[in-house]
Parts: sequence; C-alpha cells; structure tokens
Amino acid sequence: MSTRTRPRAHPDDDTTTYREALRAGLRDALASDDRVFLMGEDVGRYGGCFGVSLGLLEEFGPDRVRDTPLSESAFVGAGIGAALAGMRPVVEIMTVNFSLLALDQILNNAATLRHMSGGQLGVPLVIRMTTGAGRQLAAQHSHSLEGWYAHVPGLRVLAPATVDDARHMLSAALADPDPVMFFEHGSLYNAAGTLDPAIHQVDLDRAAVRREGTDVTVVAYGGCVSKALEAAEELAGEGISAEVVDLRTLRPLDDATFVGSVRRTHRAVVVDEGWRSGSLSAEIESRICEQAFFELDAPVERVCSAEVPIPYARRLEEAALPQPAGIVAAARRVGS
Amino acid sequence: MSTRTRPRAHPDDDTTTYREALRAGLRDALASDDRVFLMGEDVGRYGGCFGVSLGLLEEFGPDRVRDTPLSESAFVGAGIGAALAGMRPVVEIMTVNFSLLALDQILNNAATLRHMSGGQLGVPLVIRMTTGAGRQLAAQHSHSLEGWYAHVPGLRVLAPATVDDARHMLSAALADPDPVMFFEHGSLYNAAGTLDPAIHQVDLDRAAVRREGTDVTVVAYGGCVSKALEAAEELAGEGISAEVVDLRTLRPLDDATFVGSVRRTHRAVVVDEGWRSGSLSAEIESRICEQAFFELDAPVERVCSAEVPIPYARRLEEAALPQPAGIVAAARRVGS
Amino acid sequence: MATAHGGTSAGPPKAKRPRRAHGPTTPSRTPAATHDLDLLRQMLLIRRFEERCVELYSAAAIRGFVHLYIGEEAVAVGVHQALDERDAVVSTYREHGHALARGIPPEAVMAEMYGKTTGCSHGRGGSMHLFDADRRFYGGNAIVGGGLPLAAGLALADRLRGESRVTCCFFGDGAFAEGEFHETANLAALWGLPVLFVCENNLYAMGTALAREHAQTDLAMRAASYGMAAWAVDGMDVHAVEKAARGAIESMRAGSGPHFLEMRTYRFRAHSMYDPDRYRPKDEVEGWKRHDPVTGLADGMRTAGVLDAAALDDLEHQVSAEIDHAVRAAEQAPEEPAEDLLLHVTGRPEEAEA
Amino acid sequence: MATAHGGTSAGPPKAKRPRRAHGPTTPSRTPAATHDLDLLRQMLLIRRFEERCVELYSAAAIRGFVHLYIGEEAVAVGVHQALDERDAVVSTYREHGHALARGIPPEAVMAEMYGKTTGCSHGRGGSMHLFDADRRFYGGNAIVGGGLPLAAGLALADRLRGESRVTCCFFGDGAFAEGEFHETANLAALWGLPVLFVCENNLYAMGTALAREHAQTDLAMRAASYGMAAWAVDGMDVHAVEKAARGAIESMRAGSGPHFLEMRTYRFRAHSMYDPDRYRPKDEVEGWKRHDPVTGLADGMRTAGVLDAAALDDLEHQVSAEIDHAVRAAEQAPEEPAEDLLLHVTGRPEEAEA
Ligand SMILES: Cc1ncc(C[n+]2csc(CCOP(=O)(O)OP(=O)(O)O)c2C)c(N)n1
Ligand SMILES: Cc1ncc(C[n+]2csc(CCOP(=O)(O)OP(=O)(O)O)c2C)c(N)n1
Ligand SMILES: [Mg+2]
Ligand SMILES: [Mg+2]
Repeated sequence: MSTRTRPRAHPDDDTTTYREALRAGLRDALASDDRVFLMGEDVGRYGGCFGVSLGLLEEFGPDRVRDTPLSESAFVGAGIGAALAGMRPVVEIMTVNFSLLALDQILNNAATLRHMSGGQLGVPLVIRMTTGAGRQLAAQHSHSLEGWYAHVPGLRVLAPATVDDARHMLSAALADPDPVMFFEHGSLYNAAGTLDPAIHQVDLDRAAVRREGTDVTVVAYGGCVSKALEAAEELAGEGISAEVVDLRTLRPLDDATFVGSVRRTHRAVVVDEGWRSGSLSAEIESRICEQAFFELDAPVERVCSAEVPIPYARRLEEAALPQPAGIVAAARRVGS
Repeated sequence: MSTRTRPRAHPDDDTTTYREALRAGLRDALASDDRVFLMGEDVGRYGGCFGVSLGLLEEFGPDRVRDTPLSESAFVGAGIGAALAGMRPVVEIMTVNFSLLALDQILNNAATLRHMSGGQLGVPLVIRMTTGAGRQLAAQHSHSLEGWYAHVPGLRVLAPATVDDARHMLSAALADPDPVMFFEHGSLYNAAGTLDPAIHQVDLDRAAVRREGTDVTVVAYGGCVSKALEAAEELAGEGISAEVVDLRTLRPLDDATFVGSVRRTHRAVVVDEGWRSGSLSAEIESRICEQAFFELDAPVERVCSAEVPIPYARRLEEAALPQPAGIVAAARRVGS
Repeated sequence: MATAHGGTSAGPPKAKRPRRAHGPTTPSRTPAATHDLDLLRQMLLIRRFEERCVELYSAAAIRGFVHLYIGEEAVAVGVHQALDERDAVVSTYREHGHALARGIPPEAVMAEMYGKTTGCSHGRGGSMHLFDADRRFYGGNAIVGGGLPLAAGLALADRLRGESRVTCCFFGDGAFAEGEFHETANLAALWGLPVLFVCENNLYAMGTALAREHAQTDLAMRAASYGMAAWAVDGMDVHAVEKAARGAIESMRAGSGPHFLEMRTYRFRAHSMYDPDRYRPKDEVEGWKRHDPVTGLADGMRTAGVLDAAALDDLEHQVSAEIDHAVRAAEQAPEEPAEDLLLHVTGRPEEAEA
Repeated sequence: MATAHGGTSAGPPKAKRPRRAHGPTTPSRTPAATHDLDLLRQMLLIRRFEERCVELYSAAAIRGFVHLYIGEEAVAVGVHQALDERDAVVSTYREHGHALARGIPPEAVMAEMYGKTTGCSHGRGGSMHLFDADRRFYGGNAIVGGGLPLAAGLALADRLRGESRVTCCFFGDGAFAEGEFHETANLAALWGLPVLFVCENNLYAMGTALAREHAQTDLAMRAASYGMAAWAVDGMDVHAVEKAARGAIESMRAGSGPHFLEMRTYRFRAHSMYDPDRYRPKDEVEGWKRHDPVTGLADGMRTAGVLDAAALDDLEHQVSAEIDHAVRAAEQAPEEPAEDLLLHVTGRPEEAEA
C-alpha cells in the first residue's frame, strides 16, 4: 500500500485519506469510551488546524471536543492531570513547533510521575501533533523533533506513516497505560490509500517491512517512508533490491526488525527528517553497528535534513530535506 | 590535571575550584566589556544558586548583575533581544531542568534569527546553566539534556570539564557571534585544580586529549571526564592503555580529534550522562563508525545513563548513572 | 472602560472618534490634510498589497502560510506615526502591514514572499519572517507570543544604555493567553522597560472567539493589573490609534515605563489562506466591514472636503503602480542557488556544516 | 486591600484574627477546644518533624534538596481542615507540611526522605516528591509552577464527571511569576474549574524579595483580574486560614469556579539546606518569628484557658514519640536493590529497557 500523496478521485472510491483515517480513529475513541475527550487549540469550532477533527464538536459536544486558549503548557498539563484522575485525554498540540512550550510538562510530569511516585500513578494520555517540513513554512514551522521525544524514558512515541496506522494507532495508544506522543507528518494528511479490511488493530511494538529486499535496508519513519519507497522503486530499476523498514514506533525502538533486516542485507541507509547531528538516525545507526557489527559490509549511511533552520524558498527547502534522490545515492554509496 | 572533587586544602594554596574559575571568568568579562551583563534568577543578592556569582552584584551593581523573576522564557528571550541590540548578555538558567521553559526562545529565536533574517541579525548571547545528576536530586532535577541542544543548528554548545576551561571558555564564548550554551556540571563546582598559567585563552573548536593511550579511546565530556580518567587509571593497572578525549564543545563536534584517536586505538567507548537512546553518544558513535569503519576492531561501546527518570535513593541513583566501573567493563568488552 | 467589543457583537465599539479639526478646503492643503492623505496612502498600500498577495497565492507564486492584515491597517499605520527610526519594532506572522508601515519597501516585502534573494530576509523567511535590521524591524515571528520577550530585551538594552528609544511589540488577543505575555508584562513593568505593547484584539485567535480564550475579556484592564498604563483604543480609526500611540510613546520617552494599548480591531479575511472561516457569523463580519478603516478615513476626508474622487483615483494609481513594480521586480529577481543552503546558520562561515 | 506585607516590613500584617468563641474551661473540652488541640497537634507535628529532618540532614541520613516549611504550618493545616478525602492536592518541593496535613503517615514521609522502599514514593522521589495516590496527594513538584496545570486537569476531570470535588494547589509567590500560573489561572476561570489556588506568599522566592519579582505585589488583586474570587489571608493564623479555605471550598462545591487565596506567611528558615540566608534582614526574620503560628495558637488557647502546660507537654511527647518511631522505622526499612532500577518507568514491565 502506497501512502504517496495523490488527490482523492471521488468521495465514494475505495480510498481514504490519512486525515480521514485519523478522524475515524478519533471518532471511534470518543464513541467507545466516555473517558476519552479531545482538547486543543481550535480542535472544535474550527475543526482542527489541519481539519482532522472536523465535525467532531457537532457530534460529541464542547465538553468532549474542547477548544483551548493559546496556552500549550497549561492545556497539556491539564491533560496530564485529567489522565491522572482516570480520564483518557487526547490532547492536540497544533504542531511540534509549539510543543516546546509544553515540553516541561511532558518531560517532567507526564513521563516522570509514574517513576517519581514509585509506581503509584500513571498518565494514560495521548498527545497528537503535526510534524515536519516540506510546505515552505520556514524555520519556526518546519521542525522534526520526534527524536527528542524518543529520548525520554516513560514516553511512547508513534509516527504513523500509512492510512492503516493513522486509522488504528490511536486506539492502541489509548490502551497504553503511559503517555503516548503521536506524530502526524504534515505532508501526509492528503495522502490517500486503501484501508486494509483485515486490520482491526495494530501492534505498537513492531516496526513494519513496507517493501522486501535483499541488497540494502532503508530505515525510515513518518513522512520519509514514502520517499524511501520511491527511492526503492528507482533502485529496483537499477537492479538494486532495497528493503524498506517503517519504524512506526520511535520509542521503544523495535531493533529486532531493522537489525534483523540488516543482518540479511549487510548494508543500511537510515532516513530521518531531523537535523543530522543528534537525530534519531544516529541511534538507529548505533544500534545497527552495535548489534550487527560483523555483518555490516559498509558504513551505514544517513540521509537527514541539512543542519540549517529550514528556509522558506522552495529550492532551498527542497535541498535541506531528505529526498528520494539522496536516498538512492546513499544506497549506491553503501555499495549495494 | 585532575578535576576530581576534593576539598580545598586552604584558601591560599595554589588550587582553585571550578566555581571560582567560573567566577573569575565572569568578573573578567564584566570588567572588560561594558556590553556584558549577567542576568538570571538569584544571580545577584543570593550570589547564584550554586554560588558562582557571589560578590559580583556588590562589584558591578544591579544593572549589570540582574536578578530576574521566575520567568525563564521571558528573561532568556530578553537576553536574546538585548543581544540583538548589541549587548553581550550572559544569562544564567539555574539548571538545565528549567531550560525547557525557555527552549522555544532558544530554538526558535536565538538559534534561528540569523538564518531567518537572511544573515542580517546575530544573537551573541551566552546561556549558562548547571547540568547533570549525582547529588540525589531526583527525577526533575537530574537531567543531562546537552545532547538536545547539540542537535540545534545555530547554537554552539560547551561543556567545560576542567578549571582551565571553566576559567577561559566564557571569554571565548562571548567573542562568538552566535548563541552559546554553557553547561556546568553540578558535581564539578567544588572540584579543585591548578590553573595553568600558560593558558590565557582556549580554542572552542578543539576537543582535548586529557590522557594519552594506545589501546582504546574513551570519549567523554563534562561531568563524565573525571570518571573516564578514573577508569583509565584503573585500566592502566590492568595493562590497558586508554586515551581519554574530552569533547569540550558538543556542537560543532570536533570529529577530527576523536576519530583520529580511534584510528590509532581501533576501539572506542563513549561515555554520556544522557539517557542512552538518542543521546549524544549515538552521534559520536555514528561518526566513528562512518569515518573509521574499516579501522574499528570491535563495535563501539556506550556507557550512558539508564533509561529511567533518575531516582532519589542513593543506591539507585548510582546504578542509573555512568560510573568508572562501567567504563572499565566497557573497555574490557571492546577487547582492548 | 466598558466593552462593546464582545465576541458576538456585530460591529466595532461606538467609541467617540477624536478628529483633528480640519479647516475649510483650500487649494493648498493644511498640514492635517496632508497628513491624512499620507495615512490614507499607507493604509491603501497595505490593503492593495495584500489583495495582490491573494491573487499571487492562488497563482502559486507565493507559498507557505500567509496571514492577511486586511481590516486592521489603521493599527499599523496609526502606531507608526508615533514611532521614529531609532525605535524598534517586533511583530508577528501577520506582519505585512507592520513591515510596510515601518517603511520596508514593497519590493523587498514582495520579493520575500516570492522567496527571492532581493527579499527583505533574502528569501529565507517568507511571509511570516520579514526582517529589516537597518529599520530595526525585528521580525516576523511565527510562534504566537514568541516576540514578546525579545521586545523586553531590546528595550532593556536601551535602558542600560540610557537611550530614550522605545520598542513597539505587536501581538494578538490570542497571544495574551500565552505565559510569555504574562512573564514579559511583569518583567517590563518591574524593570520599567520602554516597551509599547500593542495588542491587536481582532476578537479571534484563529477560530477561537475572545470569550472562549479569556476568562476576562477586558484585556486593557488585565494588563493594567501589572501596574502599567493601559487603555483600549478604537483600532478601526487611524486617528484614534495615532493619538493613543503618541500619548503612550511621549510618556515612555520621559521614562514612565511600559504602556499597553488594546487595539480593538477585526480582520476582514480568514485567519490564513487555508481557513474556510466557518466560525464567524456572516453579519458580524459585514458589520465590521462597515467600519473599514480605509474607507472610513477616505469618507471623513471627503466630508471635510480634503479628498475628491480624482485625488483618490490618483492615490489608487500610485499604489497600484508601486505594487506592479514590486511584483515585476520580485518575478525577475534571482533565486538563491541550493549550494548556498548553509549560509547564515552561524556567524562563523567556516563551520557551517557543523 | 492595603498590604502591610511588603518585602521590608518586619512582621506580619496586623490583620484582625477572627477567633472562635471559647466558653470557660470545663473538664470536658468544648468542640472548639478539641478542634484547636487537633490543629495544634498537627502544626507541632510538622514543626518537630522538620526540626528532626535538619538533624538527620546534618547526619547525612537525608540527602538531596530539602526545603523546610517551618513558619508556614498554619497554611497547610488550616487549608486541610476544609478539604476532605475525595478532594485532590497538588503541592511543591516544600511539601512536608502539606503531606503530613493530608494525613500521610510520618513513617511514610520519613522513610521517603531516607530513600527507603517503605517511603510514600518507595524511595524514588525523596523530599521533593512525596506522593500518595490513595489520599489523592499528587506530589511534590520540583519545577516551580509545574503543578499548576496538573491541578487544572484534575479539576477538569471532576467537572467532566460532575463530581463536587475540589483540587487544592499550593504554590509560592515566585511561582506566580511563571507563565504557567497565568495560563492555568485563565484556563481555570474560563472553564469554571474547581481549583483552589493557595498561593503561599512568604515574601521570597529563594533570595529574591517579592518587590523584586513582581511589578505589582498585591497578588490577590492580580488573581482577581482573571475573574475569580481572590483574597488575602493572614497565613500565620490557622483559624483565619481555615475560615478562608472553608468559605472558598463551600462556594466551589456549589459550582462557583476557582478561588484564589493569598496566604501571607513567612519561612523562618533558609530556602534550602544550602542557603546561607544572606538576603533577609535579621530583624525582619525576628519580627515574623514573634508571630509564630504554633506558639500563636498555643498562647491563644492558654489565654482561653483550654491549654495548660501539662497538656502541651503531653502533645510534645506524643509528637516526639511519633517522630522517633518514624525515624526508627525508616532506619530499619529496606533499600531497594539496584536490580530494580528500571521498575516503574512504564506501565508495561516487559520493555522497561526501551
Ligand atoms: C505557540 C503557538 N501556538 C499556536 C500557533 C498556531 N497559531 C498561529 S496564529 C494563531 C492564532 C493567534 O491569534 P492572535 O494572537 O489573536 O493573533 P491573530 O492571528 O488574530 O492576529 C494560532 C493558534 C502558533 N503559531 N504558535
Ligand atoms: C522553573 C524553575 N525555576 C527555578 C527553580 C529553582 N527554584 C526552586 S524553589 C525557587 C523559589 C520559588 O519561590 P516560591 O515560588 O516563592 O516558593 P517558596 O520556595 O518561597 O516556597 C526557585 C527559584 C525551579 N525549581 N523551577
Ligand atoms: Mg486575534
Ligand atoms: Mg516564596
């Protein structure tokens, strides 16, 4: 199943968009558990800044689809408090760029209360947000900071890249006893795909092999999965068989799947929209090097964002971000 | 020169503490450039929460040694604004734990304004803070988040580990045209050492080899340097010659020094007080693997903090943090 | 001050509009009339500039997020009458009006929207990040509330150097809810910093009406609780805005510390290009449009006999030509080559690659 | 309300102390006298408990940061009279008093200070992170202002479920300057959440006096600007505190939304064990000590004839025995083995190692 963006043909064809899939997941959650509520800036009357929650206010009312003031620290903290009290809040931070304002609450309360209290408390909370660049939104609106969250013990971090994951990850996240960070890449909302009718739930502990291959392992997540698949397609034309692993969960990492793949292909390219230095790609590379050192035939290559605040100008932005061509080139460099 | 903590013998011996060295650096800066001022919570009347700025209010007055309200975002942002206007502020955030409240200002303004403005603006600002664990301060007061800052283009990140660096890095930082994050490990303030009279300035672009060796390279920074040296001492007793590299600057990383060392020793251990997953240690390891892949005789080992909010109980805290014994064991594991 | 400015009111407050006395029309314009003509020209420039932006956005010549100031022009233009070049300005993502009123040439702003090297941020910033160091225009900030602490710092530098400059910080009613506002207001008042807080209360933060973002919607009163002078102003009336700003800034130059002006205004367009504007009653929008600051001023001038159809036509032509020129120049300007990507990350070019 | 509570005043405000009427002493105590004895016992327990902590800290039995509540006992004890077990409490790093007043057994608090498994946070939290889920005591927060948003969320849950519970959040005058206070106050007032904001204004945030942290030092007045009921209380008088808390909470249970109480109090000791306390004038400290809430209540009771030396002695002995027992129990309690380090990181034990 491809998640590449393409316009929906007509509303009654058999595809669904990532946005619609997310909305269906939210609707399900609200309908099936009255401890669940959605809270965030403009999730209600406006319908969500990217339209994800459109219609939910009308369906579930203002108590359960709750518009907040511009106060990221307070409403994220309030989500934590409500979770402590037994609710199952879904808090939307419009974008990862604003999540810094709530980071103290996330790190020092959500991720930590269970441990500090000696296991007495739990924070079953889902925090959703848009992440990533690619739409010429410039330096303050183009961050990919998932890697930071993936550094924090006590959090689970998700990056749905397909309509199936968009559709089903939320219910799994809400079943988690701990705070879950849920990253939606901004370039995916209009991506359409066909929901697999066989899937009713997803396993958050497993990465997914999105394409099988034998010559090189390309590890990606979120908005970069479709770029990796595009690169794999191009590599196939050159006779290089690339296996594409979609991490899906950034914490805890499913080493077994991607290291296992590298053990078979002996070569790896890691794709990450974060700035290269200190990005999650370094952790992936390190785990590969630690666990498959003697099976690696070449140094791991990383394809990341350039170390620059993402510029507005289109050509510069494109140059700053991982692109299929760069993934192809890296796969060639590892000698596959 | 060892930076291991030991009580000062008497005030007129020839050693100085890390705290005193920092204070001397601050005093110099205030005395020599009237664009410099120090600002932060309790830097004035109280003398700094760890006593670093004791006496400076009396010496330079309340305009230049400025107590702020508890408002990390506002006073860090005010430092950025004052830097934009041509001042050279030194902003103290009591500890890295509270820096999250100012992280939006640091990432989205300090690190980004130069680029967003197409090079018109610069933010010559130094932000000092205490970092690290080891004093039973528990989960919210024991963070090591230097790695996060080292991920951000536009910042320089320093981690002085010796009295010489504590003494001289500030003036170099103030000469930098960009925002500099200055991390002081809380366990070092009382560490005493002898200032090298030959040193009058330091090169912020270079890591330092603190101990030469031939069998294994141990890379460390900040509060872990003395632990690495202790481990090296013990390893020497076993006939293993460890080279200890003190990174000093965490962004930009001086790959040449540590990769060069590994090329000679063929083995590496990276020590980092951050939580292992996604810590700076992964970036160091990745660079080693990328640049010295064919010279490495064994997978790199990382000695990091356990993936747990740092607990209060002494025994647990000790178990959570990198310790010399763990470094020794890792060096043995890499087969040196 | 009582507020007729609730989220459900269908028009601006019926505040008295202080008017400067105009003499009878004479062949040579009075200074007041000349000033009014200039105000009108500036507001018209902003209005027409942004209308052109809408077209260019549809044509995909401009990308990213674009937030229009249409309806709020009196605030930027009125406040800028009282600022001079030594002063500093900190703005938001809705800042075309502030930038133009500050005197940044339309070519430089338009080229920035095009992402061209001749843009006022060299194409790196786009609509939300207009900068002009020479004019002390410190952006363009896309984090709501993110500019407030900067403004305090700019003002602090002036205080430390004993300069009588002021820093003007624009921000919205939504930003007032962020912790940054509170911290900065306290800091500025505590330290007596010359910050002019200009709160553009357009009744909405994106789709959220004032009464759903604030427990207490009288923002000026709340700002006053920090111990600074604060009052509300009819933000649809450029004269009222100018008068209030002059009063505040005069007092600030004399050392009286920060001032807060709540500008009661309204955006006529949606929040951004993506916003279908589902959350505002049509008649509310129409009600406010009847108080259009541009036509309001023009009407007043006509009544006073200092503006006729020909003069207005003239103005429209001037403005239109200026914008045409800006667009042409932007179209022809060079794009930056991808090789230059890593410029301007640090002031130390040698290590641009970290 | 005029404030006699400036940073330089050498004593507490001379507020009227509302007293409950005591009848003449009779062999069987009146309910009021019984209640007073209980208040005294609780305050004395906190006082003596912390005095013991000082000794234990010197002996290195307790480590980390320890912040003493000595001088402020009337606030915790008075407020807790009005709370019941369905309510929730959110506290700070200066929370021994809150925890003990909430009814967490001294053994559990002392064992926590020792880092033992029998501690109320199983030794993982220490002095700054006391928790008791059963008693709805949600910590113990070492980030100044960090507990405020949590309190709003706890209260929101109650609101959504239609419960008439309240959440009491303690915080300091310093925390009032953080953006979190502003955002939370607005949220609570906007949504009518049953949060009781108890601001312990002890005139200092570490070494920074009130007037150097706030432009406007009348904190109750400023809280009122959010549209919530707010008033100042003599925090050295346990009866005044109790009365104010009862009034607020009664009104909150009836659905009147958040309330704010500014407790004017003073810490008799330094900020923490590391603080040489160089920033407070000696006579200021001495002045406040003359209004010691513990001796104040005891003196009042003696005057009213409901406490004699023997009874006080008795109390002291009881309290001392209780603390002795807590210390002994803590000393004998087990430490957690290092192998258990990774427990309680997530609720999913299988992946404690990430
Ligand atoms: C910290 C932060 N949160 C959310 C956003 C998304 N956002 C952009 S503009 C806006 C509304 C701001 O409203 P207001 O301050 O009233 O300004 P206006 O747009 O009305 O001029 C929001 C929510 C943001 N940019 N920054
Ligand atoms: C966000 C944050 N900034 C700074 C600190 C360091 N700190 C701990 S307590 C304190 C003073 C707080 O004062 P106040 O709120 O008045 O409470 P008090 O200690 O007087 O009870 C400071 C600055 C912190 N813990 N958290
Ligand atoms: Mg607005
Ligand atoms: Mg205080």
